[in-house]
Amino acid sequence: MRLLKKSPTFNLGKLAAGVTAASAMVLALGANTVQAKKFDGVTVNVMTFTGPQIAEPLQRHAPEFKALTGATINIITVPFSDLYTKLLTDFATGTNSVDAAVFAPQWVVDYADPGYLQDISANVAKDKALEESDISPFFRSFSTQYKGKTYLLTLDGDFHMIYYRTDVLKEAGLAPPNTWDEYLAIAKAVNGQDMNGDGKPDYGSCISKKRNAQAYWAVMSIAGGYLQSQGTSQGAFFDTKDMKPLVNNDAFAAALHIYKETSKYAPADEINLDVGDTRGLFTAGRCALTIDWGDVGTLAIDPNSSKVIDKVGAAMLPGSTKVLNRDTGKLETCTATSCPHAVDGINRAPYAAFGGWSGGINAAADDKVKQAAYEYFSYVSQPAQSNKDVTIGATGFNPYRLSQFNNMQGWLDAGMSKEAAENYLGAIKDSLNSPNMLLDLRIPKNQNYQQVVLDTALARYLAGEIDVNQTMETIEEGWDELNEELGKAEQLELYKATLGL
Amino acid sequence: MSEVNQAKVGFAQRIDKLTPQLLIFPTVLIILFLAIYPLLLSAYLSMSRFKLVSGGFELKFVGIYNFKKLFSGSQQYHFLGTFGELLLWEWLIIALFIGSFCYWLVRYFASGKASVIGGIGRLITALVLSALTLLAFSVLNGTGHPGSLMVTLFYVFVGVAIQFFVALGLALLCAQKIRGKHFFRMAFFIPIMVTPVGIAYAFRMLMDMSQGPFAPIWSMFGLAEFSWAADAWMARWVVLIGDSWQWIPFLFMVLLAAIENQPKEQVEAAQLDGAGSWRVFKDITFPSIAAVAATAVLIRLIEAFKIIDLPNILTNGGPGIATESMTLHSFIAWRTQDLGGSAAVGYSLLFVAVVICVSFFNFVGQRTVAKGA
Amino acid sequence: MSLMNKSLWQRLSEPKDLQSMSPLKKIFTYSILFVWSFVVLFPLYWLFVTSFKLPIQVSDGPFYIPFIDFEPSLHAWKYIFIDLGQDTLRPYLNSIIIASISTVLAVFIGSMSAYALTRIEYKPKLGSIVGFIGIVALVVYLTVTVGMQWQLSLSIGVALFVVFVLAFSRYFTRALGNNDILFWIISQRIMPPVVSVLPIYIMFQQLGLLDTHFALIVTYMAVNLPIVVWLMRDFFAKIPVDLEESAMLDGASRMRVFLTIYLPLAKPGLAATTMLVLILSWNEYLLALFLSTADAQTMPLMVAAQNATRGPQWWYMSVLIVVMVVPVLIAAGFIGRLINKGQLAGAVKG
Amino acid sequence: MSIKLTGIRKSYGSTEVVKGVDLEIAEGQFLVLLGPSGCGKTTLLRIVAGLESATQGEVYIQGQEVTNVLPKYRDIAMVFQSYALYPHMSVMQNIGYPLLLRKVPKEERDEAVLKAAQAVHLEPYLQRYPKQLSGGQRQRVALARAMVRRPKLFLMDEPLSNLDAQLRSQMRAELKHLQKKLAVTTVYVTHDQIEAMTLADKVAVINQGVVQQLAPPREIYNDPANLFVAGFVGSPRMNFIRGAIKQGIFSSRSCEFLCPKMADQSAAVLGVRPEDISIVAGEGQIRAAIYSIELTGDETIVTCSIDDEQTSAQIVVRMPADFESQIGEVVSVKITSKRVYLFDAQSQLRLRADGEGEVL
Repeated sequence: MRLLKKSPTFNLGKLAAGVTAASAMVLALGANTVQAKKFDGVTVNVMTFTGPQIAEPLQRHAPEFKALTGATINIITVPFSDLYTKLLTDFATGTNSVDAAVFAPQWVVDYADPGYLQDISANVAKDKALEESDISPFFRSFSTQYKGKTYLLTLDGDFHMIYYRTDVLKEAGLAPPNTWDEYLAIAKAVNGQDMNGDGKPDYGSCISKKRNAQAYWAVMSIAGGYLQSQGTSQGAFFDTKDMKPLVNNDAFAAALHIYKETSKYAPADEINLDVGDTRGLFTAGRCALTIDWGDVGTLAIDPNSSKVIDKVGAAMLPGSTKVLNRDTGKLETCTATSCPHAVDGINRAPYAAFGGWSGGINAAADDKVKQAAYEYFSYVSQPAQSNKDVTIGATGFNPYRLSQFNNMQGWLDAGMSKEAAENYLGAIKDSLNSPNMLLDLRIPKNQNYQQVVLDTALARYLAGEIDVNQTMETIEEGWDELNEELGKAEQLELYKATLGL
Repeated sequence: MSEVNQAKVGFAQRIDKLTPQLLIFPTVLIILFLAIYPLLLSAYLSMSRFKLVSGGFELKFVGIYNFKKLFSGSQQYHFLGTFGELLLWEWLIIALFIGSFCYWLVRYFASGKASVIGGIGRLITALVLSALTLLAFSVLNGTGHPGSLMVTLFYVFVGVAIQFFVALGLALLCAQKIRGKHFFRMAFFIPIMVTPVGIAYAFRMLMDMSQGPFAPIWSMFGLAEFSWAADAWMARWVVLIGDSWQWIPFLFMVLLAAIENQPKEQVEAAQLDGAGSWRVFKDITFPSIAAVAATAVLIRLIEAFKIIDLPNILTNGGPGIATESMTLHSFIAWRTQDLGGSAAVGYSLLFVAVVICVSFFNFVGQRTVAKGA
Repeated sequence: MSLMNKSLWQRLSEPKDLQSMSPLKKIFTYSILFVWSFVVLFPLYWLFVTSFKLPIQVSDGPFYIPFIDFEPSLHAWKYIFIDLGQDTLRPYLNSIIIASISTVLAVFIGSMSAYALTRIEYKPKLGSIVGFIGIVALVVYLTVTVGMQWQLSLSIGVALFVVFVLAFSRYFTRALGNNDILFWIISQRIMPPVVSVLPIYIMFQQLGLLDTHFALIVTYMAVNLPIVVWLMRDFFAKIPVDLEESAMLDGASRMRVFLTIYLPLAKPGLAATTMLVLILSWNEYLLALFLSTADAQTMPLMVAAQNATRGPQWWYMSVLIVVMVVPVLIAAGFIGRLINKGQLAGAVKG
Repeated sequence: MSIKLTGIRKSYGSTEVVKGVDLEIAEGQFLVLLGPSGCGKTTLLRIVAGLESATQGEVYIQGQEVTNVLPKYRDIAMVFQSYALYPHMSVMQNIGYPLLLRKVPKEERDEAVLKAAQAVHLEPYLQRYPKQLSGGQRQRVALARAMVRRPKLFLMDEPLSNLDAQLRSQMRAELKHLQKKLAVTTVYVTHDQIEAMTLADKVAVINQGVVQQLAPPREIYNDPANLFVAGFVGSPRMNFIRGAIKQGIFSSRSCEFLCPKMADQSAAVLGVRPEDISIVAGEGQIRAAIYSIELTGDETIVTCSIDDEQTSAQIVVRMPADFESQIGEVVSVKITSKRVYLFDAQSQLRLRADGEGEVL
């Protein structure tokens, strides 16, 4: 803008700025009695995706935080699909217009490795108000740490569960599904019934299958039970021996088959539904089953949009009675050795898809700004704020603190019935406590593995362009190519690290 | 004239002499900085891999790797498409097409007016058209699936053709003596004012078979449980409808202005001579608006190659990759930091678009200009 | 010759006279026009009513007419204009500032070149062009890679170019013509924005101008210049050369001729071009997405942003799209008036 | 083909352009509609063609009412002022287009085109496009296109107005010749009174949407019905002097003229053509001062100022080529012919002596 400074209009602008500054000073003098605060004059630009979810609570807490500390929190929002690139471009080109951001913990590898993110291990250790021990261990470690250091603060707990319509299943005399075959059977049995009293037939199952959206998480939720049986550290994406993708075997084929089969009991345009659409359908009472994150639980009690208040049950992701033998690539029936964590012969691997929105701080920001940013995230995450936020559907925040699972009162205040709350929180607790939890992929360029290769192949599979075997070959080939490109050994090392090996 | 004045004149003259440069320099400079320089940088980008390194990023030169991937590597299905087995009759039609391109070339060289540049230009045009014909037949037949290249060409050619004819029809109707001309004119112009992102969302609402405004009609026809989004061709057509809705107004306005500007007496002379409406249109109106129409179509062609918002928002490129245009292809690669791949797709698009637009400009546009006026 | 005995078919299919339409044609014309009006207006109507719907009314299937089959609510309008307040007005204002300034600049600069390309013959030497590109590359290299201050490298570049032209230009003989320049300008429009957005981003980042109005204004201006040059050239070409010559004999400079004769005479064309460019910059999404973060964010970004993880917020989105159309409609109303006035016809026919 | 117009009126919005015109043209006649621009003559022609519909009144062709018949059924050819040539067609195609529309076979068509082209001397230009032709050539293409299909009626809208003077007189002769040869009824619109005089069998002088006089050219010239016709026809135009008639004498400040048979009139105009007056050495009726002298070659046009009620009124005198004088010289002008016209200044109508055609 230096070029423009000579122009008279710019001088006018300067004059105006001067006047504003002067009047601001007068105001400040008038308000002299107020004590100077820690972060007076500090402005923190926090980027996240456009609300109301996630952005809404962040915006709501900003004035409170300013009153407390004097720091101005400026929430900048961009569309979800552009957040990753936008942040990366900002960091990588040294623009650094963003001081802190709330994003997916999966991305931490891409951001932390080149040193864009601030290591906040020390802050967390000192921070009493945060009550870190109250945060569920999974969200404390997977969602925040990378290579042993803490880079993020958890604001939200996310993993996949299934939701079912208690009334519909009860009427049909069916129990919630334990295996994916049961899931299909239920979907088939209730499909075509009128589930919301509008006289129109509704659907057995609604799963977001839209391309470039959230489809690739759902397929891993199905595949998890077939792929991973030896506990969290076994991993379900690659063989930890040689980084061989686990996508071309009978287990994955079975998952693909089920994934496509659910479409038979789904809306015709399921292939074009993203998770927002399926949530809308489910809360409008049009689906009996769905796979989703914790959000559905709170959205279902929102009287503005929900027709299924107190008619929703949540459960851990179903599993399988057969699991993959990684040596042969074939499915084998569960035994005590092959499925040490199986219950009633059913192996489940609840999928920590996405992992929950977390806040990270730009390492290149000023120290004072970094400090303010940390304290802001801490403030939002503290039980006083968070325990209320997680019960509101519009926040997009899902429970991640032990106190949130154990203290029922907040949920009852939010309008859930006791039964529903127990069921909902129980499902979350069960998933979180599972020793066979399936971790999301968190190696460099995981976006390319999942959002590009896996997602595109799935979309083509659903569209009928390629069959099961071609799909699996395509994914394997694509992942192998990425491995080669990025260095197979390094990727394997990092993959093992995320699994705690 | 006094001395002072002469000095003034001298100065003014010098300024006046510089005016030609002053007039054109801003444009040239702006385009150099904001078009040529990015273009060169992108060229380098398309031949490199983007890598994040400590404190910044690094571009690793990889030569034509990114292009190879698109044309014969793991992204071939995505860019060119999946090839089907060609049947004999399909080969014959392809041969016919290629033969006619060759004939066109030969005729040019035999005409005696051939120049080196003209020859090279036509050769490139013929080669690209032949290659596209072959590609079109291999990916559009029963067993093949078109990639983003062919999908883009579908949007461009079919879309622009439909938009042109609808716009022409509307313009002809509106050029008559009708009541409420101003209303129709204004109304028909509105869609272009709506932001493409908004149009895409609006069409998502409208095309919803169960909640959209036409839902009762769909269910009347028993189509409530039918989804256009699950069918590749239906989805492409829906994207095309949205695109047409947005862009018909542009062609409509240009053609309407052209029709209203044509000399009235020519039409009257033809009417006196006994020409009916169709003859008047074919023999008088159309030739007189052909030059304007060619320019408008060329502008539209250029914009059509860049279609992104509609497929991105309506279907995210699905089902499969059925509705993915090249710009969307490039954009998706961009989003996952595959900058090299993204730039390679962009450059391929640039090449195809330039060849087609330049060919259109030289072989269709110029002809109408030469004949008209 | 039976002039008066028309058959029924003739009565229906032929007009009474040339100023009117035959009954059949009338029916055909008006029915098509009304059908198309519906096609054009219905999506907008739907957006409009959706902006007054509650989420539950949207998801419960189609409701058409407020008060009759659903109770309209102002909740979405309230959210956009009161709850978001400043966050809506800022992008709105940004859009207005960026679109209008960049349009005016693009139209003015583009018309200048269009006029020059119709009336002045240029013969740029191939050698000068190559030299110029080399110097531009050098400036960019010095700024981006070596990290020199851009003001400094730019002045070095300008100095070098002047020296270069003065010293060597007479040795170059191969020259291009106006049509080459024109086509070169137009061809810049073919480039898809995804290809150029990263380099542009880096450039503005180096200049420290990211997320400013300036960056978007300059970019939109550059993107739209080719269209302006192209369209305006046609309009200028239609203005008789006599007018220019007579003004020049009266003592007007070229610049003055351009400003006082060509621009006013080409008003209809200028209006149409302005309209188109205004619409293009008003609605642009991709470049805005990358070049702005918060301060310079424009409306299309805001519309796109209403697609949240909970699904598109149709009601908010509808409000935004509707309020986004309004300024353009108003502008079109004003500008549209100019388009119909055939001032040129008057000048030519006397 | 004969044409009859009865009570034709035409309005555009609230402005009435044609105000009740009755006209009749006999078969084979050449009718010229003469009038200043904007008088409604072109509109009248377009109504005959069917390009415009009359607001009121009827059009008859060959005795049949065609008021609401489309132009294509009227079998009319028209030559437009702008020629309305099709720019994308060659001369050959332009001329042949009406035949093409009538689905005339190609050989026959080509033959007819060639014949028409020959008639207007266009054979060498058949392959050219209109923009490669000169104004006169274009005009001839338009003419050829009009006559190629041998219509029963020719309509021409100022076809010669875009040509230079020499070409115009040449084309005039050709037109007249062609029209007589083809014997096609022709309606011709012009504001040029020389064209009207030379071409017409009958002239209809039109002003402000009303036919002022319909008569053969000679009669229009010699016996104008009113002030407008008198002034419009003739070049240089008729001289008018304002005054009053009292007891058989027309008198104004600069002029006295005896008209014994005329009734008294308080405001009258005396009109006399330039060739009917002369500057004389002796006594004349008009006193005037010489204002300008123009030598045209075979004669001298002298403009003189007279002291009239209107300030700076002028009269024009035609004098032999050898006339010499000085600007400013006061001379007397004498009326040398019996062709002197008197008009009522109010109604503008011709004043005639009771029972007689002549003034004197």
